[in-house]
Amino acid sequence: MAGDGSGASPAQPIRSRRVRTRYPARYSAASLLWRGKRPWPRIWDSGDLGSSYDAVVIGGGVHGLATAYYLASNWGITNVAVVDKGYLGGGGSGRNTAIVRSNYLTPDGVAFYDRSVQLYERLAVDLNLNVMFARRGHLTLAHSDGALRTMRWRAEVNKHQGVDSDVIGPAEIKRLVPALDTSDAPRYPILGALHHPPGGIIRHDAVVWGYARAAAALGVEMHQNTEVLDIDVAGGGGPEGKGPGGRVTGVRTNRGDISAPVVVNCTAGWASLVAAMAGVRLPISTHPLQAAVTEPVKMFLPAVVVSGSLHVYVSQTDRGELVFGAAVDPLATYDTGGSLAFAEELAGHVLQLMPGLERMRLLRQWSGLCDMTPDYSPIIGPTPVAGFHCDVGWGTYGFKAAPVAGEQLAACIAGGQVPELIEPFTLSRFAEGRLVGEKGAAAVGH
Amino acid sequence: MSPTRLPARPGEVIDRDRPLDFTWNGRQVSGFAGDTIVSALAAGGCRVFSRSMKYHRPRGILTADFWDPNTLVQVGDEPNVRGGHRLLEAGMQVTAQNAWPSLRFDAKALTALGGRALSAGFYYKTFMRPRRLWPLYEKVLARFAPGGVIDPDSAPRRHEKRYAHPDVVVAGGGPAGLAAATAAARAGARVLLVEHEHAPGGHLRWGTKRERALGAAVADAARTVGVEILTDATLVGRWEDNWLAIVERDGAGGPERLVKARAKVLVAAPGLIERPYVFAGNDRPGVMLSQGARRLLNLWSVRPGDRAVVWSANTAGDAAAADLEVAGVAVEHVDARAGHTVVAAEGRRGRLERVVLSDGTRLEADLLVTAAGWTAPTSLLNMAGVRPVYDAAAARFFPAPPGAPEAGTVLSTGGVSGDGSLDELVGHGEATGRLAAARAATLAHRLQGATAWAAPASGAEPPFPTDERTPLGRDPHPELYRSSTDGIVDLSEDVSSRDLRHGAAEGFDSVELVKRWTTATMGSAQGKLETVNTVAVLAEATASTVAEVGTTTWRPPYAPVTLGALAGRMFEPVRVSVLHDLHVAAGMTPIGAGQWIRPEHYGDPQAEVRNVRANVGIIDVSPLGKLDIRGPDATELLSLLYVNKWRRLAVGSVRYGVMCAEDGVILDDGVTGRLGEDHYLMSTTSSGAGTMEVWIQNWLQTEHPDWRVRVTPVTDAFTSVNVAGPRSRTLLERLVDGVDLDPEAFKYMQVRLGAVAGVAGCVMWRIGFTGELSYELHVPAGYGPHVWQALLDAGADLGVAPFGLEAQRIMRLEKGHFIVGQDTDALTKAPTAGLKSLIKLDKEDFTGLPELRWALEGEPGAGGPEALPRLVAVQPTDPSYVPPEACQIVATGPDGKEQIVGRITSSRFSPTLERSICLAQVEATHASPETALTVVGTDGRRHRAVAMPHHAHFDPAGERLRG
Amino acid sequence: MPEQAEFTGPVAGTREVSGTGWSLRDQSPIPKLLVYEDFESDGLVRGHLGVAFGASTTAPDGVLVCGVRPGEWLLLGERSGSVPPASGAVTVDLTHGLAMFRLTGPAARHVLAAVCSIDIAEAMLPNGAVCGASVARLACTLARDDVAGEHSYLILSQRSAGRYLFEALGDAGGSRT
Amino acid sequence: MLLVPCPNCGPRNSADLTLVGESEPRPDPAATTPVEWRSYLYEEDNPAGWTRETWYCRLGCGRFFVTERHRAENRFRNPPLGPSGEPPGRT
Repeated sequence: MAGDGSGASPAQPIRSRRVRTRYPARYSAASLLWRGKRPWPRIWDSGDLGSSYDAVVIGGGVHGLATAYYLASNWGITNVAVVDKGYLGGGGSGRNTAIVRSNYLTPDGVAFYDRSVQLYERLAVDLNLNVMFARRGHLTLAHSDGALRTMRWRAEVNKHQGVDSDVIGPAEIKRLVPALDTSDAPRYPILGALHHPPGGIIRHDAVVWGYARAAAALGVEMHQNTEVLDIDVAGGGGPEGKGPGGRVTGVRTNRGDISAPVVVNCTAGWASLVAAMAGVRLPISTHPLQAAVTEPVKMFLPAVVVSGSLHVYVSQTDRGELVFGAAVDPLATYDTGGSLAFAEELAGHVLQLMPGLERMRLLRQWSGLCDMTPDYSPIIGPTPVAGFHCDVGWGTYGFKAAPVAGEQLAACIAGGQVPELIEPFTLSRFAEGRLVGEKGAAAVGH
Repeated sequence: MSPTRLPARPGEVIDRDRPLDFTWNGRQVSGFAGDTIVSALAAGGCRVFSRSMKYHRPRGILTADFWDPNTLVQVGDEPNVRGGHRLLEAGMQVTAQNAWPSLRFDAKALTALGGRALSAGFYYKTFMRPRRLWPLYEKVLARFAPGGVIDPDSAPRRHEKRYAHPDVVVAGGGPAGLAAATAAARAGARVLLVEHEHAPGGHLRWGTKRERALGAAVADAARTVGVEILTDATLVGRWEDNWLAIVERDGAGGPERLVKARAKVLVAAPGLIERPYVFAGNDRPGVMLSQGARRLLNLWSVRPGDRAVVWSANTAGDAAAADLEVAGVAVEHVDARAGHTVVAAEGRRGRLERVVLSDGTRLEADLLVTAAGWTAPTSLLNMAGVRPVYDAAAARFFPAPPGAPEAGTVLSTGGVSGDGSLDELVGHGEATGRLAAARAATLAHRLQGATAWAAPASGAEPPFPTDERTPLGRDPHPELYRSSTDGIVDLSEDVSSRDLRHGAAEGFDSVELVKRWTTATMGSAQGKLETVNTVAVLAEATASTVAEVGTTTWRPPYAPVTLGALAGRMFEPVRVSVLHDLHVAAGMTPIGAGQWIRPEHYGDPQAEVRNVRANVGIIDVSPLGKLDIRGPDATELLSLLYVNKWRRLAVGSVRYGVMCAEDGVILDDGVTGRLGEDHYLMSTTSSGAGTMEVWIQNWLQTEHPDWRVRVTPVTDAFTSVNVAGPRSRTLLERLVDGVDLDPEAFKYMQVRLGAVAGVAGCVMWRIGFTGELSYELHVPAGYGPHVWQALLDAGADLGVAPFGLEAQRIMRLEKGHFIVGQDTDALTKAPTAGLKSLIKLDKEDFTGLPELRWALEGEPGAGGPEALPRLVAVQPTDPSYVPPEACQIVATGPDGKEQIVGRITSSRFSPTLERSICLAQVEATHASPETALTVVGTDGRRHRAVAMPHHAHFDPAGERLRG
Repeated sequence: MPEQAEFTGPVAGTREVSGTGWSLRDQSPIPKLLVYEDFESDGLVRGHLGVAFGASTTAPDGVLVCGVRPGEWLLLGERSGSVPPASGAVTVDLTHGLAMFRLTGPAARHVLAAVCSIDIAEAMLPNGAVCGASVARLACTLARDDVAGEHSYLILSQRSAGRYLFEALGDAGGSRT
Repeated sequence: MLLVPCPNCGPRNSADLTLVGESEPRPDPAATTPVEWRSYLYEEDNPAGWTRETWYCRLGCGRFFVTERHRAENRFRNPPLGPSGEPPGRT
């Protein structure tokens, strides 16, 4: 019931000029055999940093690259630079657990993520790079009647929006994932689950590379090791002409200054810091989210399994590894050193779900940074500084939204209007007190 | 296969008097106690232990230790066992992994194909079309997944953990580590030494006679001074303030144990890991590192070959050549320092036959031993923020620039920090141990002084000593990473140097990118063998240097840890009422509610409802949160916490209140009674009890520290029992002392103190969630069972019976009472729940006041109350249809499309009204009484329903509870 | 109290378990009184009771006075009048609200170290020390109270979790050394 | 596991405490504006550097206290004075 429909009128890509991508070499099985051992052309090229662009995207992760790609492919805006202080896909894009799903709670959220799943489904073909989307099916387990109620809430909203979700019982869960303990012996027995067949996993790095390669083929420039040090704003009410009421004019980087009428903040983990450079204060607190992977074993886990109340999600990759994630660390920090407590908690909870896995070994753990907003929903679209757009605050679910966020933000920048799909997620909702109800899914369930 | 066990040799670790039988791929074989799986198999002539992940090439022994990428095996139902480390046990069933379809199958076709198309990242470039076939491709790819087999039904074992707080932890029991531990212990520190292998001594264990003797001596010295030595244990991680994770393996493959240690000083002495060399055929069985050859020979008396080429760039390689000659192996010693390099290892069917050198020389051999240099395992130091720095002259990374003192509480010694003679290494270790102990003493003094309950620290704080150790030297070493030919860089991932070079050419030209593209360093040893070669190949491909490319981030754990060890015994606190055993005896069906286990019902919840409505029932509501609030400013506090007013509540009365967060969202609700002028008992929801205590303390301590009020959680101090039903007063009259139960003397919403069944100090308040005449008794918990039984006994003729949570939920729904968190959610502001009249905007302050003011009065540009959804009672037209909770309510919107306008938040079949009843949140436009609503069932069918005028479906005037 | 009403403790069945070098006993029926510092005159109660946060002392009548939080004391034992709370103090009877177990013996420290994350070495938790700690992931108050020179700890938790705590401690006692 | 310098207990495992959040004064509820109030409710400085924050010593002394932490390096400074009047130490 959030989102009162006020604000900008719906803006779909009205005058989309779809541009044909010209790859230096197309990928296919035939070309793979034909080329044999000869090396392939570069997947993207980065020349010298220019002094002016039509748009500068800060952050070479999956969101920034998708935005640049759709600006170029859907709107013909190709004089775009993507700048990243490290390497492409080195932030959250390369650290997440690569789960894709659309079984959200609010109609706004469901519509948004459903569009993302649709885009993901054809991404391999669109980008001519196999992103290996494996539609395994997605199970969110309920261990209490409150959680079961929330699952049904999500399922019913999903169904209304035409998204395939349903609540299933322990017998059906056991049939889908035999390794799960569906008896009533565990401390938190499995009472049911939200089953979402379209959900699955994807090769996250491939999505990054696919967008980068396709954007590069359209003329977008990728500049790695290029750190934004400041953002130039004129006419704003704050110090140095920054802040609300101002207009962005460019960015300063460690490799030189760039003038640009449009600057897009597509960072995760540094969203507050980049926004502060333009004089914009965000409702964001940055927390590490940890993940871990086990040694590989032969396939035994056919679906993505999530337990909200046990704070764990697990899937098995094509390589046979189990990939785990957990809830965000409650300690707000920019430190990605991770913690032992995470691994302990995670292992404990996984073994509650699947006691037979105790001999599996954790091989590696890592963490990424998540920008958490008060309503567990992102901040997309314009800010009080004209020309400065945000695509931030993605919390723990940014990866699954990248295609739709990039597509819609590109439409917002190029079309000059806030598209309907992202209208509920603009920054202004906080000052106006109209938060998005996704938090309900996380907070309800006593 | 021919047996290769040598006659008994000095220094061997096997017990030839204890032969052990086991099976290898179903075949009966044997070894000795003290053997590892690999040494026993090698002694029996086994040369191929696995097939490689991608190309299915045969693989043999490389390092003969934990990190060997080629000897991971399945043991019974345990996958990925380190065959080079796990000790042999009788009856082990060992099978090869990745042998698909079998270990002996010569996968020529695959290998040939691999050469052309299975280059790194090939899967990203194909299988895109047709889209619908991808799932099929994916299934085939998944069959190539490496690793063993897990049995999800294997029986769980008991795991445990422990904590430790040593002064000094030494990671690594080689000569330097042992010397450090001994010196630290001598200086008075409590020392824990963690050794990865099965015995301390490090590389001295497989060294010369003199080295073995020294190793034994330093280990003995450490034990003598009281160092706690954990063997077959690994320090797997280091986090802030030296929080350490140590995994103790149980030698025999039993459950591992996790030790969580808070060390004051950590000494990292992990030694060095030998690095493979990259050349054509470097993964062929028979190509071995010098450490591997020496371990096989000197620990287990296994001769690794008959005719060996030893290609050596250092003394370790020279020693291997000498050891092999002593064992009767024909050795060709090729000196890398003289510029000779290996370019190919050739052979057939998984056997090495000849070695090709850079000058074209071809040497017949069945064993090639390489000694190309070392990798410093700086993981632990990296986790402490130390960046590894490359030294080209020594051809390896070091944890710090030459001679840099180590400033903090993480020190390093031994091979990881430099080279030297054994005496120099031991001397550096001792100096490190003394420094560690002295720094730990300073920190212990500070910690004792700062910790409120610690014994007072005696004397002045000892100074935190500076690092005045003489740094270890650095031996020059040639930079040997890749030959002029391409070979396998990562053996566990089957990544070749060509893959890396092509990856760099395609644009994956930083170490992190090429790692992701090729998966190099992502395998079982997590880069310990592969990282530096990966970096070197990339440096070569991008015309830069090893130093410029830098190394990848080492991530914990240092060695893999079983999930069982990490989990330990499950510690999930469970809370039960003192009446729990009585409920069990009464046949309760339990339900988990947060940490609590409660009776959901005792057989028939509908009958329990009818009994309460007709007679009298008792329910255990002990989990209800209770806070004792005392002091002159107690009223002030209540006024701040609740949206309603409290100043006029008379002593002896109770009042219902709602608390909101600062955003106006309903946080909790409950009843609070005034027991005395400055004394209240507050109740909260069961699930909110803990949160509300902290919430209240936060307001008191941070916003109003001057208020004179004490808040004490007393939830568990009372057994809370609600006695409900028309005959409840009759029942209580038989048991209560000191309280006049007359309806005029003890009215609805009043509180009294008195005795029940002889138990004094009971708080009674006359309230009821069920809508019946009812009394809530709060009895000192230790006497709860007594009172509960007394109620059942005294009321037998009145039809008294216990009722559970489910009956209570039905009755509260009949009465239209909402449950916070079920009928409200994280965005539900107080006006939604029909609390408009309760909210007193004229109060000076209460939590959430501004938001509630704007919600009720409107603010510029916002909707005001009409924008908020409403909680309404709903009755389906079909009285037998109970819509499942969370079903959606829809209506046709202005665009003609069906829109969601609300949802059912609670629903039950009411035995009292004999029809279905609901609460629902709906948009205000659909909330008026008599509005026709459409409820969508879970099967998609539409059901008609109607919004009701009151929340209460039953007795809306409340005559029964006031009776 | 009525004659027929027996105090029911948190533990079902046997109220004492033991292993090699340790024993664990349920002492929940012992009276427990929470005493707060006086509103009006700061330090009055502290002066009266004689110990600060983090420490304990045994009063002449045998009551153990524990400084459980700053300005808060827990008085454990049947008071015979020698330690009345100061006149201005707020007191709350928590006899029924807390479970209390005594872990005793030469191996007691080892047992506790398996489930308690704070440093319980001699210098860090000497006899008489009182602290708040997580024991088996449960918020507890820990008081070191040696008996006849033998290591002994009083461990107090919410009463409702007492049964869980008792079992967790007993299990820890069975761990390998 | 970070050690947090509790002014009463001394250094404790961070798991024993709760980080409440950035310390920010509460606007006067009678006079505040929606923009000011919601800035207080929702906006954060969230710096990758030093910030003042409130902690709750959940398992220890039960007290709320304010300290400064570097959010990129997880170091504390200006720790409040301990019960003995000395700053709690850190290891």
